[in-house]
Amino acid sequence: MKKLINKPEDVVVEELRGIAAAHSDLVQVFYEPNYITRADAPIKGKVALVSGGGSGHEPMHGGFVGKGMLDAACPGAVFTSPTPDQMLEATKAVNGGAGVLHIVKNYTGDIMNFEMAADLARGEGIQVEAVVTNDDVAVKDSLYTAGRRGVGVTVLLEKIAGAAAERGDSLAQVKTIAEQVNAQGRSMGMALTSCTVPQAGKPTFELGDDEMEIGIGIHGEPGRTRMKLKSAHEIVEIMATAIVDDLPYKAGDEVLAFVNGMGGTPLIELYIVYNELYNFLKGRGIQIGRNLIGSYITSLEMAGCSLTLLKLDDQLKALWDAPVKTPGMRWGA
Amino acid sequence: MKKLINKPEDVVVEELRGIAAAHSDLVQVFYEPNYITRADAPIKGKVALVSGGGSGHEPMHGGFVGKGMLDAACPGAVFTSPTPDQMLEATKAVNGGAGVLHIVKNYTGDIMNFEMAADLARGEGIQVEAVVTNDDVAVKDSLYTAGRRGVGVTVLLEKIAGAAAERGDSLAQVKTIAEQVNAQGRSMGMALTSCTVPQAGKPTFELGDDEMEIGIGIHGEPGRTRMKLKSAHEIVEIMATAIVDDLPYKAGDEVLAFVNGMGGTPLIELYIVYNELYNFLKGRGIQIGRNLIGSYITSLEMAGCSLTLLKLDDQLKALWDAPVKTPGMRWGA
Amino acid sequence: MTISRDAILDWLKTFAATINENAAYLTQLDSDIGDGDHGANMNRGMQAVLTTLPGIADKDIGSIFKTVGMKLVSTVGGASGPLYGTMFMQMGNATAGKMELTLDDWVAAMQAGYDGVVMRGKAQPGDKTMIDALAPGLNALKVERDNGASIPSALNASASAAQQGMTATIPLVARKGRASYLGERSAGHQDPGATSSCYLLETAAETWNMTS
Amino acid sequence: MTISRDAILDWLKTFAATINENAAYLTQLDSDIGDGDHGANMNRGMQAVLTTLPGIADKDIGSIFKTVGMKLVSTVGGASGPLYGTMFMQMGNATAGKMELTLDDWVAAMQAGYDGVVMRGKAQPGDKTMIDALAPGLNALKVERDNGASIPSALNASASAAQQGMTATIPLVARKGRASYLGERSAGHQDPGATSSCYLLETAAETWNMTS
Ligand SMILES: Nc1ncnc2c1ncn2[C@@H]1O[C@H](COP(=O)(O)OP(=O)(O)O)[C@@H](O)[C@H]1O
Ligand SMILES: Nc1ncnc2c1ncn2[C@@H]1O[C@H](COP(=O)(O)OP(=O)(O)O)[C@@H](O)[C@H]1O
Ligand SMILES: [Mg+2]
Ligand SMILES: [Mg+2]
Ligand SMILES: [Mg+2]
Ligand SMILES: [Mg+2]
Repeated sequence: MKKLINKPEDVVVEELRGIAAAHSDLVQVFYEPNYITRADAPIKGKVALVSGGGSGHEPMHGGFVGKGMLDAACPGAVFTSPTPDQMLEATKAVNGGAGVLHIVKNYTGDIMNFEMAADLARGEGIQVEAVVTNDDVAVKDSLYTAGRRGVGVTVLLEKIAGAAAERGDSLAQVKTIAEQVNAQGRSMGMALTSCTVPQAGKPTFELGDDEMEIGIGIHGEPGRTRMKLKSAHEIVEIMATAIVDDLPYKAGDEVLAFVNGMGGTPLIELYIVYNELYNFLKGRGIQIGRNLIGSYITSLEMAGCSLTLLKLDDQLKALWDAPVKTPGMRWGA
Repeated sequence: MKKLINKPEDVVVEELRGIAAAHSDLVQVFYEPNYITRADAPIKGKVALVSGGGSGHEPMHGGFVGKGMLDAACPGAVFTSPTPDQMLEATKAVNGGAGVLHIVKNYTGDIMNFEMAADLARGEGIQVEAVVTNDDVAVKDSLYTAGRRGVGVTVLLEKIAGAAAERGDSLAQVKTIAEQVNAQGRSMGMALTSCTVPQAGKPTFELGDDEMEIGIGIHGEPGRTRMKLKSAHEIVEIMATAIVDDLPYKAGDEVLAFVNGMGGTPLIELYIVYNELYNFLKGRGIQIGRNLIGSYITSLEMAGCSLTLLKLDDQLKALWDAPVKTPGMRWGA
Repeated sequence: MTISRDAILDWLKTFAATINENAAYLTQLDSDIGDGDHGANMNRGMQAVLTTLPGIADKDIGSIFKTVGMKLVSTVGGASGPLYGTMFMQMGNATAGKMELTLDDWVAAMQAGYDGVVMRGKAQPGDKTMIDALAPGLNALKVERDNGASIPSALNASASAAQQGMTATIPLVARKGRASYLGERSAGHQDPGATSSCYLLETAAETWNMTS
Repeated sequence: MTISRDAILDWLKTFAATINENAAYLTQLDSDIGDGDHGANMNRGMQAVLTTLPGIADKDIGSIFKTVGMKLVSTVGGASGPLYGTMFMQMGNATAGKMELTLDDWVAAMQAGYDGVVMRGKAQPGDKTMIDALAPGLNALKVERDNGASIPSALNASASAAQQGMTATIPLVARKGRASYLGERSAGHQDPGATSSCYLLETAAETWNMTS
């Protein structure tokens, strides 16, 4: 295992110390239980957004705390959803009296831990709602399974719902917008290499030199199919077709196109992928109204990428463009 | 070789097409010869900044073109400095009548190609000056060698000199500030893994599972020493000591601390490294006044990091904080 | 014959030791069809439980179980944290005030714990989860109890039923938890949570059959 | 006996073919002590030169060399682009207007090219660069010319001197170019630029000794 770390068991807390040392102007970091809040939290009268999940997906979620995005993030152990006491403390810390929205990715652990936290917070008189992201088209959706995973749409949702809360929307309104983003967004991911969970010490899965995994999640889980390595053109064709056909996205639609690196993928490759996605969507008459290119929801050092499309309307565009000032995403401020 | 690409020989042009498709609001991309300019270039009366170098270091330099930073960037083949005709065309395209500053990293090829371009541009009546970055303390400086490499300081210089040009400084003033940044900045890098040049098809060097290279450059060159893998704490100790002792940086100094990922390093590790650097500098009485954490000057998919320190004063801080709006660095706009 | 409070404490320690010894194995199972953290998760939780035990060793069994459950909830995270946490908290409710457990008490505790896991995780037997070790384990306990068996024989039957249940997860296609994302590819691998749950019942039999 | 314009064109084609065949080898040498692109750089440049040749085949040798030099400058990049480009441009200056070259003309061209490389790159013999193949190659040419040797014998002497110079770079510690960053670690590896420069003189001997 080759990582820039000290002890595997200290990875999360040392990362948090690094964030605290680097960004004290934007965020405040709390320990035991671990959570990160906006430096100026709680903001009276503003709906507060709390997200969280396992660590290893940086900058998500801690890097998205700040003006115009999240009020708090709860980092769990690597790839392990945080515990209810973290979400409870974070929820209490950022509650400004207008209610708190929990943004939860659809994983059994995340759902259960956030549910327990919400129950506890409600018990303390805080109004809590939750929105669950489940945008991964690689997973067959079914009533009898855990359903689809929440992946790339989570990043877009946190930005857009964060802007809605910032402009003063009510809890119900912010929740409605968040649900709209989830409903209009779809994603799919692929891996060229596995990642290595620090405490496991070896790669989660083994891939041949000429193989790739299609349909991976963000926790180093193997995907739906393993196949021979293909060109960027073919890879985008496979993933974008699955995404576009699922909603479906139609000619004339305007979308936000998000090309995400999994942590070990250099930007040069993401631009090559974006070029392919641009051509693919052009071929289908779908227009890219906004884009995001970079490593925003990662799986440690995994090489690979994910594609996310979000159908846009004027309101979503305005909320996307609104100022945001966080360690991991910043514009207009 | 596992990369998200099509043909190795098309990597650069397809990356450029991706940039053009993604950021037409910020930049304009030209082909044959290849260069990228600000969308609003040339800007009458403003000193123009032109940089360039081999591709594979993304977002540098193309990602730094835009308001408050570079006016143009010239991407060469992967790890190969661009050719004089690229710099000449770029220089002509962004010249707003107040002169053009070439920002050149100290490599034999970059120096020679930029010199030829400057001669040609001067022949066409354009006032051209050049600043050369050479901040890599891993290389022994000597009159009889090619001297030190230009690495991390280049990013900081492009931001700071870009802000000086944007506020209306003259060519001589911008050049003086750029030279000050280079003189007050030092860097060092290390690698956990090699990178693979697309057209070479295999790793530039081989490293054992328990080995790392200290003192690497940004072109996949091997470093000064190979050693057993160490903890983040020890790695930072080695590199930061070399940097701090070189200038030297002293107790009471205020610095900009830049922790840079080499392309395949996830953000979680960079924050752990930042935490170590923060503690190291605290131990020496050096205060971090500003910071930058992320993958800004990369070596394709290499895993590893570099550290850069820049001694600050009030003017440099103000120029650092000034608005910047480029694909790869953005704040205040 | 009953299960004393000390025997309960011994069991928790033995379970913690077993998890610790098998953490890498549980993580390996979870790497195959999950995200490679089940061993680390359970180990983090049970090590935290161990630090809590001295402070509650003089409490009743119900309080001990509840404290264990709360500790697991606040230290494990992931899917197993709320599931094991809820299980112990419900076992605590079912044994409130007791200083020792009869076989009936243990069956009631296990039933409450099992119901808690189902309530929390909404899995069915056959979904390839910890339920697939717990359900047969609980069932064997009840059958033995109804047949008037001794505690050791009931515990042994429950442990070996859990073990069979654990092994029987191998061919299953997962319908719950992270392994469900793999679809058909989840078949052919043993479920990590069923494995740790099997340890739970095995260590109970092992510890109490020696001490009781 | 002279070197005809057609022989010059043949040489350029043979040099391009040799670079193409040995591109991977040159890149490997450059990976060891540089950045692994010398083969790709030279190949990109010489392939571009090949496409230019038909359009200038009826020009004088000076114009052909100048065009080759400019093409290399605008397509190769890196260190080798300006160096090889300058070399050919200076060779072009030295042979302006000529339709064939005597041995004296070739020596003068090589001298001009060599001076251009030194002017541009400021390297000395022994710095572990292409200079270390070119300098002995040029020197051997001059010695042969002064001794009144035939063109074939002069070319052969120059090629084998270049080859010795190339091999002699192996033990050297680089003082110029990218390999200098490696310090002592650059010793024990053959310089890629010296290798491509050796090909340049070898293919000249090879081509012209057959055709002239
Ligand atoms: N809905 C559920 N009901 C019961 N058990 C479940 C459920 N979902 C997952 N599990 C159990 O949890 C185990 C995984 O635990 P763990 O790896 O610690 O959490 P995570 O899946 O969040 O990484 C699975 O092997 C399975 O036995
Ligand atoms: N200053 C110099 N003078 C002469 N030759 C040089 C000089 N610097 C480098 N070279 C030659 O250039 C070769 C490397 O060329 P290449 O790999 O194409 O460029 P780069 O080093 O920019 O990647 C070296 O092997 C060396 O022979
Ligand atoms: Mg997990
Ligand atoms: Mg090069
Ligand atoms: Mg798991
Ligand atoms: Mg090279």
